[in-house]
Amino acid sequence: MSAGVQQAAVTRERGLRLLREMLRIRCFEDACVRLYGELKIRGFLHLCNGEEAVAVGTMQALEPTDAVVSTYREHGHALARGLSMNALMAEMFGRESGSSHGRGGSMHIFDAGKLFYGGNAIVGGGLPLSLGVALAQKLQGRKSVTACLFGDGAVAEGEFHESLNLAALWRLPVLFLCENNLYAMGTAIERAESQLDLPAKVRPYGVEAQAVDGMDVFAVEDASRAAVARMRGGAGPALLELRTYRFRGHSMFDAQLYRDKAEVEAWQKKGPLITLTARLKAEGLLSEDDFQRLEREARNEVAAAVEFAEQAPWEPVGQLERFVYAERPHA
Amino acid sequence: MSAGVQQAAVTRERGLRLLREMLRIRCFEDACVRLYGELKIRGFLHLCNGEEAVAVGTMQALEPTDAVVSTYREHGHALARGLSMNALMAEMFGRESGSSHGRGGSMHIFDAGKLFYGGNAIVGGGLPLSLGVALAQKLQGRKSVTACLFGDGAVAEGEFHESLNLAALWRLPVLFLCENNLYAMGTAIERAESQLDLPAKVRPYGVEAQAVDGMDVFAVEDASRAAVARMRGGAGPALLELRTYRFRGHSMFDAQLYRDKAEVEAWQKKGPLITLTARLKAEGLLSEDDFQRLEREARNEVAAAVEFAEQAPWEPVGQLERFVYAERPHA
Amino acid sequence: MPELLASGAARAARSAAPQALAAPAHMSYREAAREGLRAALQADARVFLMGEDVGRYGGCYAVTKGLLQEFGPERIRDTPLSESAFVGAGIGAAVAGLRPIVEIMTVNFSLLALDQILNNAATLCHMSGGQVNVPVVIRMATGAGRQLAAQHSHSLEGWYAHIPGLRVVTPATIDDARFMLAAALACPDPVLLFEHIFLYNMEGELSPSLAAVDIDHAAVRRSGRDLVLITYGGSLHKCLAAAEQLAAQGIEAEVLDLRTLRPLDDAAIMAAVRRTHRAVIVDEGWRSGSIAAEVSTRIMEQAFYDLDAPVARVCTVEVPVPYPKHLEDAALPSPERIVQAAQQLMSSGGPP
Amino acid sequence: MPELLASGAARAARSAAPQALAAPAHMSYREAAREGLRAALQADARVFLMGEDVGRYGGCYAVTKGLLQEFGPERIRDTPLSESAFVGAGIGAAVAGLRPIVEIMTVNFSLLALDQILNNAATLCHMSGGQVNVPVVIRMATGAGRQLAAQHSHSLEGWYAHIPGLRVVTPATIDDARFMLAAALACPDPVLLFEHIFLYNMEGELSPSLAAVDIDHAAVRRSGRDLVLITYGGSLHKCLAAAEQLAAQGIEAEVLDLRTLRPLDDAAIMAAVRRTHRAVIVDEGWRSGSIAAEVSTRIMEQAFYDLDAPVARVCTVEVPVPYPKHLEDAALPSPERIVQAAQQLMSSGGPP
Ligand SMILES: Cc1ncc(C[n+]2csc(CCOP(=O)(O)OP(=O)(O)O)c2C)c(N)n1
Ligand SMILES: Cc1ncc(C[n+]2csc(CCOP(=O)(O)OP(=O)(O)O)c2C)c(N)n1
Ligand SMILES: [Mg+2]
Ligand SMILES: [Mg+2]
Repeated sequence: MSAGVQQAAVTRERGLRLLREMLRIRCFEDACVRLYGELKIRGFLHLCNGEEAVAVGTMQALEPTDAVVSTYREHGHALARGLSMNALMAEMFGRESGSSHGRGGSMHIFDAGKLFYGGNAIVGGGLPLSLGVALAQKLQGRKSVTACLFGDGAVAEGEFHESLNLAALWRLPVLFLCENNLYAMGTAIERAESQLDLPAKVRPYGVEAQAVDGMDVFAVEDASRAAVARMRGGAGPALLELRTYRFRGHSMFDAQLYRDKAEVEAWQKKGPLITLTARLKAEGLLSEDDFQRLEREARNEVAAAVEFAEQAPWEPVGQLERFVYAERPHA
Repeated sequence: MSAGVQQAAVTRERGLRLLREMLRIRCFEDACVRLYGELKIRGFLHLCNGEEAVAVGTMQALEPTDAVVSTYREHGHALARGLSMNALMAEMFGRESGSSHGRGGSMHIFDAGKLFYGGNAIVGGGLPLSLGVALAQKLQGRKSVTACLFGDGAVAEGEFHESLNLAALWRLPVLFLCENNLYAMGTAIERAESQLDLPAKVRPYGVEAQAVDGMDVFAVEDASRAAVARMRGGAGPALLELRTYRFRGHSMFDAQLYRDKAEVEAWQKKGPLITLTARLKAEGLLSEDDFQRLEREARNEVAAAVEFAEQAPWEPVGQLERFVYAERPHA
Repeated sequence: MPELLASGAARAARSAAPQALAAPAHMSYREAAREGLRAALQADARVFLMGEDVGRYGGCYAVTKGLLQEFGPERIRDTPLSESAFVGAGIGAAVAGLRPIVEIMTVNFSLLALDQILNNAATLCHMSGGQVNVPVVIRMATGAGRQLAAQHSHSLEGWYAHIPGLRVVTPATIDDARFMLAAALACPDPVLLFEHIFLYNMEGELSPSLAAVDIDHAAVRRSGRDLVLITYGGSLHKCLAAAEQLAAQGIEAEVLDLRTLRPLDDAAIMAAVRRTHRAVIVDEGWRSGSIAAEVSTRIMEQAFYDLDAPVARVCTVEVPVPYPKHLEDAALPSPERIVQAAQQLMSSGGPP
Repeated sequence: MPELLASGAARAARSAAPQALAAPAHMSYREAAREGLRAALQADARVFLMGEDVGRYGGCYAVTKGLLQEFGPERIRDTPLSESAFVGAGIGAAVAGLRPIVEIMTVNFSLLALDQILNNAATLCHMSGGQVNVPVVIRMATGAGRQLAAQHSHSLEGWYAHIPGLRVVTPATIDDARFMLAAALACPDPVLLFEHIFLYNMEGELSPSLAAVDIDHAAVRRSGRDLVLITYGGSLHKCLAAAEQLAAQGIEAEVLDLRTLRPLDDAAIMAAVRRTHRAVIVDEGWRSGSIAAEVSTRIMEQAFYDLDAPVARVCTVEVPVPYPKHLEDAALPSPERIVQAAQQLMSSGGPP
């Protein structure tokens, strides 16, 4: 699918690095399920099981000076971007040590230092924002790009159209990353989009676009790096459609009446972790011991993050009205 | 430009009918300019001089059971749709006998009996409305269509995108009529759209689309009839891009700093009335006498409408709070 | 379906429709809302429902579960994520003779459709000089309290009540959840219907032999001579709880459920003030510019000399709603904050 | 331009910027607003302006005429008709370190960007736990009075004042038109700046040697002992005219210009009420849910016992604004309606 993209070699180092990142995400998400059951995490919780290759592959292509704008299904993006897992888990718990001071929860993870600008629970709401971040990068004469993640559901929103047009018109360095998991809540993409070939829809805007196997982390990384390289060279915005699947329900309240178990199972067989592990093993780049170790490390890191979150302080109620207006002196 | 469209014969009867309609519109608009100067008409006034062929050509294709949704630049559409010129002029004056009871003025001409649903001053605001009218037509099992007029400026709005997708997805009988006069106020389309070939942008939605010479009333009529016929046969929505030009300023407040006089003059030479008259004369279908008579008739009709409006009553101030909620008993 | 909707048949279908339940029934607010939808769909072939995930998913709060199976995809229409387009389509369908019920999942997403609601739904009747009516019902979930954080916890129903041309209703009881929709559909004007997310799981009895409610009048939900708690929607139940606590302290609070935020039932509000001479308004909107401000101001204007003390408000603190439970609880009106406001009110003012 | 904006250079550019005019000058409100924009663009290279027709057209109310020629297309950016996208882009650019001024032609079109304004501009700071500030200024024309009919005559600034996280300012004088923008840009929070369409042609003197104004305080525009007219924006001048008429009848009205609708300057409001004991609030929003209701309610809450009569409101009648002049005039606040309200107020109540 990613025809024409330069493919980087699959080495042991690269394979293990990507696998490690994906395992961290999977373990984090699985822990969230358990903690939701224990009422430690509340509110809406959207997990990205099945979509780890998208998070890890795309984030590989970015430098620390690039920016990221994400959605409510952003744990994976945040972890792959390098946000602290402790701060993330504390945010899930709503504690003061959380990445957003506990104010945001699962849907609103921020880290200004990492140029990770949320965590947006309005479908499509991050798209216009990403234009502005990219405009600032451009006007400030930097070679940075802004990666904007959104789901297939967002494509039907007016903001998608407005944002693509403006990005193309002004040649803003936005890398649009559409995480197409085939469903927006219970609405299959066939019932939401008159055009299922997203790149075909997007190219007439003057946006370079390409579909990528979102279950193959190497393909995702290669395509992302290629797009970012073109953009740093002065090309306009680009879009990648990352074809993936969400293994769990939309949120913790989803009875999944709208899809067959068989469909889920078929996709699980194509899962990004299973296929990556199998490939690395087949190519002799990963042993079962390696895998066990990586998984153990991920589990330990998550356990430590849970412990950190459990111990983290609650913000005093007396501070309720903080953060409505800026506190820091204005530069 | 309208390749593939069946061309109806250009007869004297047809030529005169179209010319008459276009002259009525031109005379109406010119009278409005004068009346604005006399302070009889107030508020925002948007004239369609130069765009008469679009109004007349498209409306020819509709039956009385078809519906129309328009914009603030809608005098021509309303006249061509068969609304009473008296009621229209009284509306300009804000009189009780106006087509909207005087409440709407130039931007909000309505005639429910003629299924003419406004007159909308929010750019793009009529697009979603037209979906619903078409949905009702479809669910009621009628073979009717809804014509939705909008400008090139509306194409950048999110509602354009949402509406095209939904119309295509649900195969709603909406005939999207984009009146491309190259400017949205002072913004040339090159500074608003990353893609200038509108049909190319629209086809991926699954909407049949075609550009038409909007200065040629025959071409506009032929293309409109062809599209409507396809839609009555069960085809999904269609879009016509009607390439035209606005001879006057955007509204009465426009200093026209954004375009050259020469550009305007060049377009005026291609004007729909000049070219139609010349062609009919060249083909021996119209004499100078015919033309004089048609123009006189149009002038007389407009003069009578002005007289009607002058005499029409003002609504009593005591009725200020009418029409906020429905008055008629509800069926 | 097309045949059913064709002229004449609509009325026939309506008269043949099953009657509302006559026997009392124990049900949840969610079930009552669903029964209201079912009854409306059965009663009038012009009625259809559209919105995000109303069909296959069964509604984001499971209100519409089963309706797709019962009424089919023409009348239970899943829409793409295009709030402006499908709300506008509902308005257009209403203009053209249908009776659409449009569901916006929650009020939080209604901002994307606000232009259609204000500049079309609320305005077409006026701009057309009364020719065009817009009998659309737009239903949305509203409110906070489930730790959904800043973007998913708005209470903007009071804000919508600012707009002439709209009617705004807020069912707070099982009866209203069951029957307000029919009254809204019978209204020739656009009606926004807000269901508080916290009520869906509430259970209760449907009043026996009730077959309809109006959407014009406020309702006294509890009598009391000492002060009146004026409220609506999700806050009603907080007020009733507060009234119980106050009663234990010897303070008898009347509880007035506004039910409809536009137009407000001034007569009922002033009657309550004249009975009790003291009022607390409880509302989940942010305090500044809340509907509570409007009610307070009308009392000032119409019943100033009946007041023994200034009218008080208990609203949401002016902060985007925070995620952690202790902070969310502190931000929202609570029985405790209501009791406190009532106590303060009782100890202030009084006849000279 | 890229070089100018690069780190460090911004501050240099600012300190090198020409100083504000020191000498008094006669100018229109439109010119004052333009001078404010010019000064802001000169003072800080991070400032840029974007919106529909701000460049080549010169602004729909001719405020920005000439700025494109002076500052070039990178800093005076014409946008497509995409309110949500370019307002969101302004928010994003502010987050990323610039100081955007976004122009929405008129408040009527701001509904299309409301999600961005409420759910992003007003909320990012909170949701991020204070990490992300949004120093964007969004300016719009507001108000009625030019026969623009129902969709083009909204006064929604009071509505925006409901939203925590925003600041809302309403310059009503030449001085404020000239200098409020700088104060708004200096503020680290999102500021909405509303200019009433009727003021653009108003002429007057810029106060001599004025170089800055704050956006925190209301201002007494006329002194008077008998009652206070509380207002802002376009209605200020109607209040001043009404005060003149009242003075001729022996009634001395103070006129308080709120200037900022969020946060309201409670201290100034209560001080005025304590001086005069009677208040009329004048506001071009629709009456129900107007900012006038909020002001009235705060007076109820904070100065009830200082009132000699209930606070009155003069607002826009609750009808979408009609096109004909006689009906539009009747719908909007007018000096006549203000005088009448004041007279009624003077003849009611009073010390027992
Ligand atoms: C504007 C808006 N409308 C509706 C919702 C409710 N909602 C939350 S997520 C979602 C589905 C989005 O699907 P998609 O964009 O494909 O992302 P995914 O959840 O599949 O990752 C919906 C409808 C919302 N948050 N925002
Ligand atoms: C949503 C919205 N934004 C801005 C405006 C102000 N405005 C009125 S007409 C117009 C230009 C529209 O251009 P186009 O759609 O091409 O139609 P034309 O006037 O050329 O017929 C603008 C910007 C508006 N009415 N609505
Ligand atoms: Mg999806
Ligand atoms: Mg145009």
